[in-house]
Amino acid sequence: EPALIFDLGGKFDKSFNEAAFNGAQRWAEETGGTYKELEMQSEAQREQALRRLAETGANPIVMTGFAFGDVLNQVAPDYPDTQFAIIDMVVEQPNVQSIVFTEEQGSYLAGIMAAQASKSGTVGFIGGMDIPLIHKFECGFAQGFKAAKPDGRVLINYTGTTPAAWNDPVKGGELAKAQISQGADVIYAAAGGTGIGVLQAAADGGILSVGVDSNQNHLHPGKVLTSMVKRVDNAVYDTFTNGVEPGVKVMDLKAEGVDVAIDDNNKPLVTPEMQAAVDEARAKIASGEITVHDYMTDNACPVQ
Amino acid sequence: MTQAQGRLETAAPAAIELRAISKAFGPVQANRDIHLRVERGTIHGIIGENGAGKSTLMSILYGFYKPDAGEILVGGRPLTIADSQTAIRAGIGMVFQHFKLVQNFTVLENIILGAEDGRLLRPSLSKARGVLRRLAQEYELNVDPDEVVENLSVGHQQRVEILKALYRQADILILDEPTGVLTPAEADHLFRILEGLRAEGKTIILITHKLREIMEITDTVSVMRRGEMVASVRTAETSPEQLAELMVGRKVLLNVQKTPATPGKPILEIRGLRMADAAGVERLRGIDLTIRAGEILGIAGVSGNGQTQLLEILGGYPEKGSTLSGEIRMNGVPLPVAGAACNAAERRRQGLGHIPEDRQAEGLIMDFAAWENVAFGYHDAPEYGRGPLMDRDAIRRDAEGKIARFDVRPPSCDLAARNFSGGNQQKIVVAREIERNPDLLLIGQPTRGVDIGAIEFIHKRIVELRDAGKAILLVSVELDEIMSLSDRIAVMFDGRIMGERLPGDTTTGDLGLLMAGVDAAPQTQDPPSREP
Amino acid sequence: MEKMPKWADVLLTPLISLVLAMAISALVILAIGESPWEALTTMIDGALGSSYGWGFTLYYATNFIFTGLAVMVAYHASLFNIGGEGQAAMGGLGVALVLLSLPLPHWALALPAAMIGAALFGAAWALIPAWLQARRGSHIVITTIMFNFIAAAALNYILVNLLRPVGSMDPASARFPNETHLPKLSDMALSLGVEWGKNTPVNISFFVAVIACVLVWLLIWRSRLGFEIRAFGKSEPAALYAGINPVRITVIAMLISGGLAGMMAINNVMGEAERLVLNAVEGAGFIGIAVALMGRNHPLGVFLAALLFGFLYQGGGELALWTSIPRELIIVIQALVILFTGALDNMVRVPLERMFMAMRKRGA
Amino acid sequence: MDLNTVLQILDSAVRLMTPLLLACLAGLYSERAGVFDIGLEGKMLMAAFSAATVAALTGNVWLGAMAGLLGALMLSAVHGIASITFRGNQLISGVAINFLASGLTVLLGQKIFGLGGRTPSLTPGAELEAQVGPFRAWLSGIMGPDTAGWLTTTPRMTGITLPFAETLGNVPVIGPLYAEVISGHTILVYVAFLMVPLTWWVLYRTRFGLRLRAVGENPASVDTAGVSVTRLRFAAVAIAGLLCGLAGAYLATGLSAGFVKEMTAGRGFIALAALIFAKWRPWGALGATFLFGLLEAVANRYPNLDLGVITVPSMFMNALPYILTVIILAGFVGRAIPPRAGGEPYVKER
Ligand SMILES: Nc1ncnc2c1ncn2[C@@H]1O[C@H](COP(=O)(O)OP(=O)(O)OP(=O)(O)O)[C@@H](O)[C@H]1O
Ligand SMILES: Nc1ncnc2c1ncn2[C@@H]1O[C@H](COP(=O)(O)OP(=O)(O)OP(=O)(O)O)[C@@H](O)[C@H]1O
Ligand SMILES: [Mg+2]
Ligand SMILES: [Mg+2]
Repeated sequence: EPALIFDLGGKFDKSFNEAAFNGAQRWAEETGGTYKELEMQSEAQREQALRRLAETGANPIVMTGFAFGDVLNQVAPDYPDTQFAIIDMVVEQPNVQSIVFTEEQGSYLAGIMAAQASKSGTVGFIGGMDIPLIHKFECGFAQGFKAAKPDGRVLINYTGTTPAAWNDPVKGGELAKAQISQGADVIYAAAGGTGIGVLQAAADGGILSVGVDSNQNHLHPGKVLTSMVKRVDNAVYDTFTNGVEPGVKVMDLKAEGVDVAIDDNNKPLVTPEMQAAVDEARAKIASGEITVHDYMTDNACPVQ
Repeated sequence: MTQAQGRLETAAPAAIELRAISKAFGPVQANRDIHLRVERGTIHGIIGENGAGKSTLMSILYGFYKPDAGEILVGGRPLTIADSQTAIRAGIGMVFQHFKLVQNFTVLENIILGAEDGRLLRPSLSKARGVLRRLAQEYELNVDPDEVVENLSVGHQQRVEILKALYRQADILILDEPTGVLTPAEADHLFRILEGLRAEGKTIILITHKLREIMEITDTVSVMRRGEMVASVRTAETSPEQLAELMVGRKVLLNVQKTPATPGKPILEIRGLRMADAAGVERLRGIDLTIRAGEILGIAGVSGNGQTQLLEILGGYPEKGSTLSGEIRMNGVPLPVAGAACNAAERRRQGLGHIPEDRQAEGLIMDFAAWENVAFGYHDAPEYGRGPLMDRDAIRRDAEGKIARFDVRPPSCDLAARNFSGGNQQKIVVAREIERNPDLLLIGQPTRGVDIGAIEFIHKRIVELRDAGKAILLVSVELDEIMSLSDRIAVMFDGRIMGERLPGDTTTGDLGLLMAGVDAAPQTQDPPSREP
Repeated sequence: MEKMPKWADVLLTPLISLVLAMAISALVILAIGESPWEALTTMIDGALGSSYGWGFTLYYATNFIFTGLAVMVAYHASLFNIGGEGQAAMGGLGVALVLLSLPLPHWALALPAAMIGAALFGAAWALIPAWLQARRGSHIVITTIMFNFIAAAALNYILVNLLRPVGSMDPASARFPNETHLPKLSDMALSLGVEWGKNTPVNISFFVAVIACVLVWLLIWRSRLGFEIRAFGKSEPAALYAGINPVRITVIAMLISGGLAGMMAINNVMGEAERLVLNAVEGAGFIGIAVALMGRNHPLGVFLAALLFGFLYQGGGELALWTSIPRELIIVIQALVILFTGALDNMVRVPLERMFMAMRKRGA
Repeated sequence: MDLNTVLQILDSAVRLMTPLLLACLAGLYSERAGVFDIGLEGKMLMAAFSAATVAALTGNVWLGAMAGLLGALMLSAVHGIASITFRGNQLISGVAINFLASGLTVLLGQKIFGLGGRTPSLTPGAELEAQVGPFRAWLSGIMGPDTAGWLTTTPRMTGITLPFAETLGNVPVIGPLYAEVISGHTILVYVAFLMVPLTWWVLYRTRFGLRLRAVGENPASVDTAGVSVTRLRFAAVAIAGLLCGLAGAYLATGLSAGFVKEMTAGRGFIALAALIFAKWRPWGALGATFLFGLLEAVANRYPNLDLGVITVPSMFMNALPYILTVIILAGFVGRAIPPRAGGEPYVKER
């Protein structure tokens, strides 16, 4: 029986925990199987949860979030017969599969689309808590945008420095309004619950927004340009179905790990040129013609 | 009840009649089966030791407390006084021992509070202004209606309280110890007003400790002791001695026995001490005083004329934010008047003892056990512990001795200070400070809230300390206490020493004038005599 | 003279309050359509049913002992320290800096060094609110709350920009050297030949916390300084009269308080995570308030209340892990416990006092 | 910085200050009556949740707002019972209320919507329709589909364009100021601003205000004047609840469209600091909350303040309101004297 552990944000975080949950649900519905799931309550529980699941015989065990990396490194050797998969972090153990996403690539595509959709030449990025992971999204987005509009401008805001930064839609909305007033006409939100306020303010303000992690296009049909989806659901689904292959699994554009979502809700917004630009960039990234810089490698972003 | 009460009964319904009133606060039985009858158009005095239950009884009448049992008749009709609103409607007004004024409201706002005429203030205020002007003329109760209460003197605050009652058209006026805070002249003025009110047919209940006042103004008087009403008599048919005996339950020596003082070298010298409080108001305006070994210097004065500040400065803890200047020497050594070096603990090490004016707020930690309070202020003393730790056994042994020698009742080390009666609380403080054998003892209001028996005892110990060659500074608002205990008397008024007198050479009238800021004998005033 | 016996005051009242809080909690559980009985058994089983559960319960309790003692010491000086959260977070920074910068060869050396670092940083974070309260009269409740926010921001900055190893996504410091890892209670039990609490985070800090209880007891009830703190807390005018300097006592009490809160970091940061992560305190600073109040501001009470909250935390965690009850239920239970034992204390106490008075009257 | 930027920042400041102002005035009533209230945060959160929940279930924001008031009022009642009736510690009661709100909102939200404590977004769409549908159907049965439809299609508050905003817009300075900053907010913003003079008037011009201030300074004076201290304090605590209710409703249904867990994000504490800064006065509250709103608006607009020599990092800018609060409290605006009886339960008999 497989198991899934969610990080502290909880499985309804409208973000990657929820995506993981959706993947597990899909697997359960399709196969009729059952799986165990756990939500973290505190830092100290990480190890507890891992061990408890391993001891009850769950296999494979999938966990979401970089915060598990450290603990998994300690726990995995104790259960050589159990297979683990960790999302968003690299853990080098023989029985661990590390699944990482190239958020910068997806964000790059979102940047391209934003550049096409923007009339003012100014777009915005709103991040949640000011941590490196979110800078990765920011940097990819900026690269894509600048590639299409080299003299355009990206406005950047972070909501805060406490966990409250993930749950402050009021502040998110206000930041979006501030960016709108500075001319931004597409805003990319990578801010958890705060992002709901950003998308709302963008819709109210008559501009476009870009959702994150899950497909959020439906939240404001016709007003969300696209969503940078991170197919955590696919990763979970695959792992549940096929088991764990130890090593690092990079869920990049090529592997359809990240992408920009295009569906009925945003079809009318996606012009043929935009579609063409995205397709071209996607192909070039896949072929290696374009490399999107990953902020995490050197804590710096080539464009600003 | 008593024969005396029987004689008081007349045909007309009494203004107030209390029947079998009882009231307990937790384990304390404050009032027990009280009967009282007050005739219309009379002034009725109530006396009794502190804690006898006078204020409680009156607060019940005013609806502030609810009685546990008993019945109240107003104008002959039974009335359940559930709250003060009922009492006010029944024409009862009360001036509390501790005023119930809002300090940062104006006089006018305080007067209308709770007696407004409508939802909006403006009409009430203008109406009250008119009524106030009329009352002020009628009763000579002048106060500025727009002054903020905290800027008024205590006497004026009391006027506001009386005006509050009159504004509510009180027919029955209760005054709880009104003269404790007044100069003799102010007290006389108050009595004239009360007489005027009586002439109009109003009924007045007057609580006081001062037998002289009872004899002077009341028509009838009741005596309370330990929560019970022990007698009600016509004033004309009794005497101060009889009343005192009724109060305490035994014969009392009203005078202190002491030999003449033999002053030695100066212990405390104060020169040009000035102090302005945090708000910049000058509280002390140049104090010069000398106290010698083996003498008691009494400082008389209405409270609020700088005595508190003087004691605090000498005690080493001047008011926060105040500015000080001048010179203080103890045993010839100059003491810092301000700054970090000016510290009560340091003063104690230099041989100062201090019985503070307010034992409950300053002298004791009410929640600490008796033994802890015995160490309070001296908790750094080497005999009370080793290094940073305290030696409980040593302290308790010491405390047990003090409690025994000072006859503190109950003689329990572990009882919290809060659970001792006022007199016994004071004995703990006095024992702690006197037994340290200080060179200089500051005493503020040593017998406030203390029963007559304990007063005798405390006075005796103070005189003994003097006879042991120590210097004593005694501050008291009780002129009788000052007169009988002091070897020399200084009168404070408005932050100054108005004059010095020897107890044998002066009268209460003379002192009263000084206390009011009038110097009847200018020859001794300037410069203030420094030599005894 | 006392209204009721001491045991009734210190034991019966909180116990009844606790039962009331639990009863209301049961109603809440019913309201969300779950079974209170099942919830209770899951909690008890998960927290106390095995040495494993105990290992976690004691681990959480260790955190709460430190923060509870911190609130308690300040409370005796009549200061309401709501800043335990920020002080504990800063204590974590102190631990991390010490362990990452000093080459400490053995945990026996690392522990005292880390304790000093933790206490110093925690105390420093309490110093400014204390000083502002003493000198400027700025309300310590507000300033300590603000300092919680500021600590979070500062820590975020430091972790992300200064302490994070390059290339790591995780806003966390590097791992502390292996030599500095604290012995776990399970290891200690194993060396005695007993298998106890395998893989639980409870570590030697628990004993440090117990010692801290004793030391705080000595401080408050047996030392001259404690005498001054208590006297000042009961009555500031009296303290002035006795020559106790209010500024000094306020600052000292808050330094001790902040130091104790900071010391929590030896448990969660050094003992459990073995590195400094973002938001490592996880609300233990606030729980400390409840712990101190429930413990009647006595170290023994704090110890017992910390156990209770450790139980609630671990039991509640198990509840959320294995049932469909959301973890927020624990927060509600905590709120109710605080409400009933802290704020609605008189609701239970007054009738009890009446009862005892009536009994005494009848007996007399 | 051109005029337009200034106006936009001011506009943002007005929105951001509104919940602070309402909460601050709530605290003002309560504390002026002698009841300290650090539970403003919790009450706001509860109100935000109740408002968003009912708005999401009925599609009617005004019903939502009423529910918000009720939610906050319930917690006020808890505070009143604990600190007035049972004379408990007001700070502890406040702490408990904050915990209670933070737990209950998610617990109930999860129970009702199953969205992890979030309510559905209050914008017309499938998510909302799923909730409102049954209610509308039920309502149609009672009052017909037209009325029901009309009643259930205002899930959130919309801005009000004040009269002449368009025509005046061309007048220099004043025009844009009126059109951009003053006009176009939701009704609760105007309510909040009107509460300031109203509060002043109630406090200083009415009998109720006189008694309220008196009970916070010296409850015994009120008691001996024959007015019930308990009733007055309960009234004050209730008014505080109502104002917190408005603040919460504004957060969830005016400023954003729906509830997200912990969405008050510390605003109750900032309001409390503003109250002290305001020295417990209504006009001061306006000034203090405007300052905080302005600070946040500026930090939003200039996330990395470039001062030429150094660039202030965003983390610092985000913490700025808290740092400033401490600096303000440190007495650079003079010592604030709280109501004298504040924090003390009124005890007649020991
Ligand atoms: N609010 C109260 N709570 C508890 N006990 C009280 C309260 N008020 C008075 N007592 C107690 O009741 C008793 C009677 O007090 P009361 O104030 O009536 O005495 P009193 O005769 O007015 O004394 P004083 O001369 O000091 O004014 C005292 O033992 C006192 O400690
Ligand atoms: N404007 C108001 N807002 C909220 N509550 C109020 C308001 N005015 C009065 N109250 C509440 O209603 C209670 C009754 O007030 P009101 O002023 O009507 O008293 P009343 O019945 O006229 O009594 P009194 O005879 O003392 O004047 C007050 O104590 C207060 O608690
Ligand atoms: Mg009295
Ligand atoms: Mg009326």
